[in-house]
Amino acid sequence: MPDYLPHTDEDVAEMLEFLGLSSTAELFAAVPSALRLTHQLALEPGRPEPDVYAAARERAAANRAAELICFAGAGAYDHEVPPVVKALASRSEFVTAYTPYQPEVAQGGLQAIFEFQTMVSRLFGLPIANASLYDGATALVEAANLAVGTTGRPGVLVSAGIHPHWRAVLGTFAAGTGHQLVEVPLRDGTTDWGAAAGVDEVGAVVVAYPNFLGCLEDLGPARALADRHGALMAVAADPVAAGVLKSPAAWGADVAVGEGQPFGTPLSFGGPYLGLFACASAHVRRLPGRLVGETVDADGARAYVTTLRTREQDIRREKATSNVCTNQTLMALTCAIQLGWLGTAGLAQVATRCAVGARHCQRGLLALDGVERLTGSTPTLREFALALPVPAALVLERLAEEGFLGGIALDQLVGADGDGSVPAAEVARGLLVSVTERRSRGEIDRFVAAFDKALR
Amino acid sequence: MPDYLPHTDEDVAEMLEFLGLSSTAELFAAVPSALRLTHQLALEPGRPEPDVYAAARERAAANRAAELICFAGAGAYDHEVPPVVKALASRSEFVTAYTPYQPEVAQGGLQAIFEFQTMVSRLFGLPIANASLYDGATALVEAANLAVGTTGRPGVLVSAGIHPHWRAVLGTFAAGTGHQLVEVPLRDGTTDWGAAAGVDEVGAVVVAYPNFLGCLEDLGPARALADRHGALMAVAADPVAAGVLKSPAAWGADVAVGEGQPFGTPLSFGGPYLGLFACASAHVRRLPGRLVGETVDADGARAYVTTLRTREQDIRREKATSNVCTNQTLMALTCAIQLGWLGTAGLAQVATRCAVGARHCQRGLLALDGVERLTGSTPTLREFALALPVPAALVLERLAEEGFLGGIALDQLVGADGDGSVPAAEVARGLLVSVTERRSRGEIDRFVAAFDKALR
Amino acid sequence: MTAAGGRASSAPLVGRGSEPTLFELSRRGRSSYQLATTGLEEEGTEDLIPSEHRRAEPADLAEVSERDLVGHFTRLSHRQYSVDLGAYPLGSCTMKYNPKICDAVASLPGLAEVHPGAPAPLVQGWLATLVALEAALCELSGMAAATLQPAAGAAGELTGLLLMRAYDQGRGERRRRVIIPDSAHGTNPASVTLGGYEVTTVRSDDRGCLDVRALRDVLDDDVAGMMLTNPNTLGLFEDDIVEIADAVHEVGGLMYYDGANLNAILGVVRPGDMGFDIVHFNLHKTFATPHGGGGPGAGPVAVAPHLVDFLPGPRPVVLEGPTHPGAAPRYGWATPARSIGRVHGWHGNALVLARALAYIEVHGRDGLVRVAERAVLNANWLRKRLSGTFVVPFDRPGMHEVVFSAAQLKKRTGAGAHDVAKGLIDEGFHPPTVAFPLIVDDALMVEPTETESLETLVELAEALERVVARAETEGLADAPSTTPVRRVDEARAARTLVPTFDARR
Amino acid sequence: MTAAGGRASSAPLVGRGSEPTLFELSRRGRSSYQLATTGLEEEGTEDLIPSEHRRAEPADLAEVSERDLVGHFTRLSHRQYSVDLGAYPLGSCTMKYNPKICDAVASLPGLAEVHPGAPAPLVQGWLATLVALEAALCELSGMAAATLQPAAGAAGELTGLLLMRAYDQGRGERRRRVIIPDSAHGTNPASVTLGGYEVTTVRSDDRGCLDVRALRDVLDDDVAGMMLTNPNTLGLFEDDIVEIADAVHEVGGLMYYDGANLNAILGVVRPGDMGFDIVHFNLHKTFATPHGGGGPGAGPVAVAPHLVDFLPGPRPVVLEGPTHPGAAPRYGWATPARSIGRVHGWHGNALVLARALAYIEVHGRDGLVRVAERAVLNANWLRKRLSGTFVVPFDRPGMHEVVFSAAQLKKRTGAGAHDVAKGLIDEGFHPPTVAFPLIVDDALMVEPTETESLETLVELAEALERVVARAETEGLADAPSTTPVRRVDEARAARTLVPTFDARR
Ligand SMILES: Cc1ncc(COP(=O)(O)O)c(C=O)c1O
Ligand SMILES: Cc1ncc(COP(=O)(O)O)c(C=O)c1O
Repeated sequence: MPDYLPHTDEDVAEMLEFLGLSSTAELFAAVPSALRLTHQLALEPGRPEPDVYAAARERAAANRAAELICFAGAGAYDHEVPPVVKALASRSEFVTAYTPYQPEVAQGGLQAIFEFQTMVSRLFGLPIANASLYDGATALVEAANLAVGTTGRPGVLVSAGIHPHWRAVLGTFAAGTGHQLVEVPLRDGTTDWGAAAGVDEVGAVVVAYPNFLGCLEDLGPARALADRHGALMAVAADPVAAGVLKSPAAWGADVAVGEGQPFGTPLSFGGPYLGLFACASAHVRRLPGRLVGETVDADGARAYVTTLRTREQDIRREKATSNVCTNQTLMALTCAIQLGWLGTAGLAQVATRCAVGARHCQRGLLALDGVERLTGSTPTLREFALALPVPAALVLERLAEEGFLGGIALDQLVGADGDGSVPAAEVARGLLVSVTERRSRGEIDRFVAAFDKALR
Repeated sequence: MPDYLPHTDEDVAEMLEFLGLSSTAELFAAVPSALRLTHQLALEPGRPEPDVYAAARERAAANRAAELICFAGAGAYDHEVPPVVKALASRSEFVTAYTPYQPEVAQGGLQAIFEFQTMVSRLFGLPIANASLYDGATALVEAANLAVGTTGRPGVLVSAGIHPHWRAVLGTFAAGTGHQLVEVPLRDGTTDWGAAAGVDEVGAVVVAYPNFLGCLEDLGPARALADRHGALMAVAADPVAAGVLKSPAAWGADVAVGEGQPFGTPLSFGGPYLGLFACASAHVRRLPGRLVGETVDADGARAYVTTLRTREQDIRREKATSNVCTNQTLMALTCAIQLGWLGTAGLAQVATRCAVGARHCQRGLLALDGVERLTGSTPTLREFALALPVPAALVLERLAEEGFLGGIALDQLVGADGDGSVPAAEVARGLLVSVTERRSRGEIDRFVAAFDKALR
Repeated sequence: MTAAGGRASSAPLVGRGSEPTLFELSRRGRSSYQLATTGLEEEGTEDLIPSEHRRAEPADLAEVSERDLVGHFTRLSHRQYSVDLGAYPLGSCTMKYNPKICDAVASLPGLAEVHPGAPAPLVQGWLATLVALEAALCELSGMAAATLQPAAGAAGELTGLLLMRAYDQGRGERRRRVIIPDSAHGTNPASVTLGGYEVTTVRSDDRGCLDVRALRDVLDDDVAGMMLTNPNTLGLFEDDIVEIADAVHEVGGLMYYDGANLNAILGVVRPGDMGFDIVHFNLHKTFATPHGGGGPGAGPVAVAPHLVDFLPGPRPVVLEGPTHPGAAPRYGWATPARSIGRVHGWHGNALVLARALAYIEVHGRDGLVRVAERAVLNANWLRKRLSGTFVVPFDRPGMHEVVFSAAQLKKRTGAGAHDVAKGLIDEGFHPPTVAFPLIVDDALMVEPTETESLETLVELAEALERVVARAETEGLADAPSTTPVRRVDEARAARTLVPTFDARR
Repeated sequence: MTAAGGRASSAPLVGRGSEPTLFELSRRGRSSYQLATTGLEEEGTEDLIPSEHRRAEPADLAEVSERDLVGHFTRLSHRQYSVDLGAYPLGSCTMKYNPKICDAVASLPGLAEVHPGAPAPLVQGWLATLVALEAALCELSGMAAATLQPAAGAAGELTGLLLMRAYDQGRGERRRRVIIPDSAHGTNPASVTLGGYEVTTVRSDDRGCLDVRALRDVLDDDVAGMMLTNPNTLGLFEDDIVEIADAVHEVGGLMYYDGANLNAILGVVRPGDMGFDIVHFNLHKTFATPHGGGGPGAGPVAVAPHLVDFLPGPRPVVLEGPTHPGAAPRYGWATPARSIGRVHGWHGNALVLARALAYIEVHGRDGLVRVAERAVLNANWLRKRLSGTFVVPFDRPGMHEVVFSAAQLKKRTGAGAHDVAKGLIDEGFHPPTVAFPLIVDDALMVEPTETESLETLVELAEALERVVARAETEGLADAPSTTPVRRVDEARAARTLVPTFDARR
């Protein structure tokens, strides 16, 4: 009977006797007998670790996607994670610690998060960054909550350039908060803010940079629109692209959020990832989630602690700025280590190599019969959307046979009928392709060749 | 130019200036210019980690043996190494520390080795155990050196049941020490000590338990022979088998050595492994290698330190008991963790399961046409030698096609002409098969079926 | 009594002083990164980014050698307490030992290196994992189906409240209130607000359980439901649970189970059988995912049959059973008819889910029951052992955790729960949870968990006794004194906020 | 000057006191182990072992829960200094930073899970690895071929001496003496004895180099050869090396190169070009295999053409070149005609060899030269920086390490090298090597290695200055005071030997 319980039979007997009980069953005397389970759980009996591991390996082997050369992105990217980052991030002191409620024995984790906050702040150009949220999508929800809470206006203008899943999550939670979401369509990969003319009571203008189709939008109009409404501008930024692109702050963002996965976290079938959240100082008291601050100890030595805790649920309860408690600290730590490994030059290198690879790949694919850009002449960086002569899903199937995860079919992201991001007619033929710094010229050229074959 | 050097160009300039030098080349002024390399090394230019890792993966993929279900043993065994042992043994404090020359900052490693020594001592039943040697073979060399040094007699009677490689290593080093090695043949898997009647000036009697053909020999005759010669008895024991077999001490061994790989160290293509070495108290001042002892610190608190160092090369120099300096500490630590994980019951379980699996496998194979035992009726435990109707090498080739590493061909171990361990005529047909606790009935039965096919 | 496995006696190694930040270790021109050769290095980059989009100057990050990167974070790890170093009796958090096998499973390339957007046929192993976990969670909770998307307990709570809301609207209603007990965890009321409901708090009675009469007073058809954790945050089993559930159901409300304390009742009693309609799990508590210093976790939500249609989507499902014996079924995705929509950017914290399944598979049906038994055994042993040392507000057999009050000690010595916590640090233990639940003054909430041995409990008890003795003699104002930093000035951190290295003046 | 990466400021975490042994944590009936289901569990075991062979009672090992196993060894790790925590300027040991990529390579299942006895066709990848490493080592040393079997430097030395002996006998001679300098490492004379030779020691001259005249005095046709490391253990380059080699060769002796200091000259000058016939490498020094607290290492031995036939076997070889471009050659094993035989049970410390190859491949031909340059740059910077603080016995530009003498300090303050070492521990650094080489009294042998930054060197220098100041004021008798244990009583350990837990009284 495999388990991890230290109790010997003598221990149990001794402890029961100390409690004046004659059986472990009596420990549950407070549970009305009518409620107690009479039958055994309909689960397998316990199995020793090697058996369980073998079963997990079998399931892992059934994930053919793991072996394919990855050209898929759409918010989850196949970046280099070096052994040194894995080695440090997996140190058990970090992995098996709890939330730093006792700062004196948590300086290691606290300082790492302080460094993480500093890096996110510098990346997005905003002075405040929190200790992470669940993922990019939920970080965006918090951004909307902050904006609506600050302005007192329920309207949220959401560019259709925001990742479809993120928009879906926004919608789900708006049911509770009562925000009025208005999606603003794209035209040629750029948000057509004009389409939102009629709307008023706008508290937030939400836009992606680059957007989920990979396009670099001019964020000027969004900022202007926000000013017109006295709303806040929230930018969902790709943190890798931010290494070479104008920072959200430079575009005038009040809040910037992002998905931190590209910095040290493997693809992981979508999680655990981490939500990055940064904002202007004015909003710090509405900041969702944990914040680490520097202070001193009784001897005046430098120390770190979670601070401004009165914002949080355990103290503010129903008036808290957010309900988040457990966040994604370990991923934030990993992100800090990865960014420390990359450094200033490395981050720029990674972003540039993604862009160079994407350009090489896009040129190759556009040279194929019937393959066209889906976003007109709008510039793209690390990711681009194509219209294929045949259904994208079919092409992906064929590419998998050739050893490639060829991208993400648009209809899978936006639904068969589309969502205003691309012309509905194009959805089924739409494919989103992404290239990271890990892809070599050879891989890309073989990919293009396989793609050519797959179109025939 | 990938490297791990922290020096910026400014650092180098600043440091050179401090030294009054104008170029790094001048740092080597003491090297006669006639000797300096004029050409560049005929090595590849440096390559970034991901490229090097990819190349290593390619080589790894070319090792088909890694994917085969393992029935090979012969001194290297495919035992379970649980994730918890890997996690603890790979902690960087242990991995990146040096020899504990400064005990105050090495208590962690020292205590672990103290625990290792205690476990080896209990396993072999002898009061003294050192901090490890290179491997089982070199541990045996040290045992012979100790025996000859103690008795002052150069004769070493070596049972042909000692692993052929170990005997070869004994021979290699005897060229330097001048020991007179006399190999004593086996008959039906048991040492025929009678054949050594004539020899005198014997300082050591060396025997394996079980021997390399898997046989359990009665060690009484070896002990008696040693007594007759006033020699020491050195037993090369399989430490896993020791979990259920009479300990070397119980058989009267003065010295016991073993290969510690089965406890937590992967097969590793033969290294790094670790030599286990234990002996009676009388011989502690001739003990080769490092020894950790308990003591106290300035406050009287319990502490550990390497001790009896006057035996060692750095102090005794040419009169040292051995020349060993760097040993296999990390494997010894791993061994201690693995034995801690197994515990008393677990070790017995492992040994028993090996034996049960081996029995099941041996029965199955002996039921095949023309397959016979090579060692008569001598009992075996975890490993056994068979005579096949066809050359063993050929059978192994076919079994590999079926996904099995079917054992070790005897001729590969003992050479085509044999070595007195089995009748020379049988060598080419001889196969050594081993079964560990990892092998299931299903695997064994499929193995027997494949074996049957391979024989046709 | 032999030495304990429980005390972290990680002692001073060498040196003193604080560890500089990575930014202070940074030196322009140093680097660690090495990227794969692409063969595209020579390609021009001038026109790569339109000038109006180009970043003015590079994002300034630390620049360190790999050697300094390793030194820095290794040293930081030596300034961090963890379960692997010693006992962590932090109430409500279930800081049990996390088997390393789960790490091994979660790092299988076949699981960790899978893109979440890959077509279903290419991720059959992942879908099988999720479907298996959902089934196990439903069996453990007595529910019909579950969503695995919520990333933590609070996310599960909010998901549950949105399910309540959808159910409400489904029957054409618009209820406004959700009831929680005054002993509830802070995430409960916070989630209620975000779910668009108003909180109605019901007090606990003198037995530390929900005051059923008080509950009836506030029940009406404006009540959408009630959130409860059972055992509650005092570690006591709400034995009126059936009556409570009936009462709430009578007015048409739904019962929400906060699963943070599920560890106490695994395989003994199921939320579904108690009358709950919605259940969230904290996989990082009950199913041994390490907490990572504050996350990640996972907060799946299971529901009764009448709520299945509203679950978030897409959900992993079996599209087609095994075509022949021994074959695997075909898995895919499906979104429930009236789904509230996505609550996560992808499929939830997948690797955490894989860990939980491994944990459940190793323990199996009887192992999980033993987990609950031993957790309850340990907590009750400590309660009794320490009942002379601290006041136990509601002193009767409890479940997996016990709440002491240091209020009397404080009156006597001036040292309250907070100080006791700091004192215990000097004894080598991580302190219990303090100041929660709110209904106990100077609460010390202790959850030993099932993975700590009797020896460890004895050490912990003796350590707490020493701390009380210290409070009565020298006092605890100086504690802790054995830590990398002494007592931290939390007030100053809030007063003069320094949230980044750049904010330092 | 910014903060250093070099100081380990790993500080007290929590608790005090020592960590109990695993045996004290043990409790009969507890366990951690879990073995795979075999389906053979029910098989009888009575007659499995003949009674005369059966163990009387089970080997008594510790019995602990996995949780306590983890707690114990994690806490022990917090009582251990390491390169990853901080600088380790331990002379002669080349404690450089070990890139983690090498760990990743060594843990590839395709390398780590290969049985050493598998037929050659099934281990082509391993054979390719070994052949590639041998080629690289030969190029770096200017030799013709190498054996990879020796498990460490000392094993390499003995192998080299046995090669000398075989060569001797090969030419029908029986020489009896091997010459080593008085500055040689202890393994040199110890190996000479085991090689069946007598040691003849030659003193160093006042320049810290071998006294060539003294050498000539002892050279005759009874001399089998000479062992030398260059740069020598004082970190000085033996600039008479050509003359030395010629003199030894004149009398028919062979030159043996102790490769422990090879790091200093990588790609700058090669032992082969200096006239050496036999070279051993310490892969765990020069090629960054972590030392593992004392091992494992690897000590390959490379030789000049006239010794190739004597190398240990079997050796990995190319049996057949690529059959077509791009194809891999066919690898196998071959034993040299007059091989001295095996010096290892299998093929040497294979995983260490794989690490070294990865390290060499990342650095490549120019990276390795930079390694040597920076190692020498760092050592000379420290020599000059500290020449006012300590006496530098042979004060002239050196190579990769520098030896200071604390003799004067000792005369002045009573605190010698040993005390300085303990004092430096309190400053957060691992001390230099003390009491070696023997020819310098109160030697402090410092090898910073190339992976430490200038900031770290400055911190180290300042720390040593503080230690000297402390010696001159309060003294160093109390040092270290910041460690898990205070100064350890080494004499008592030898006096009352307690080598196991059972020996404790
Ligand atoms: C009783 C209770 N409910 C809810 C939560 C919130 O769970 P999470 O932190 O996973 O969001 C917690 C976490 O501490 C808890 O203890
Ligand atoms: C100069 C010198 N020679 C030889 C050796 C012995 O090498 P190993 O410890 O690998 O046996 C050492 C190791 O410290 C050394 O420094």
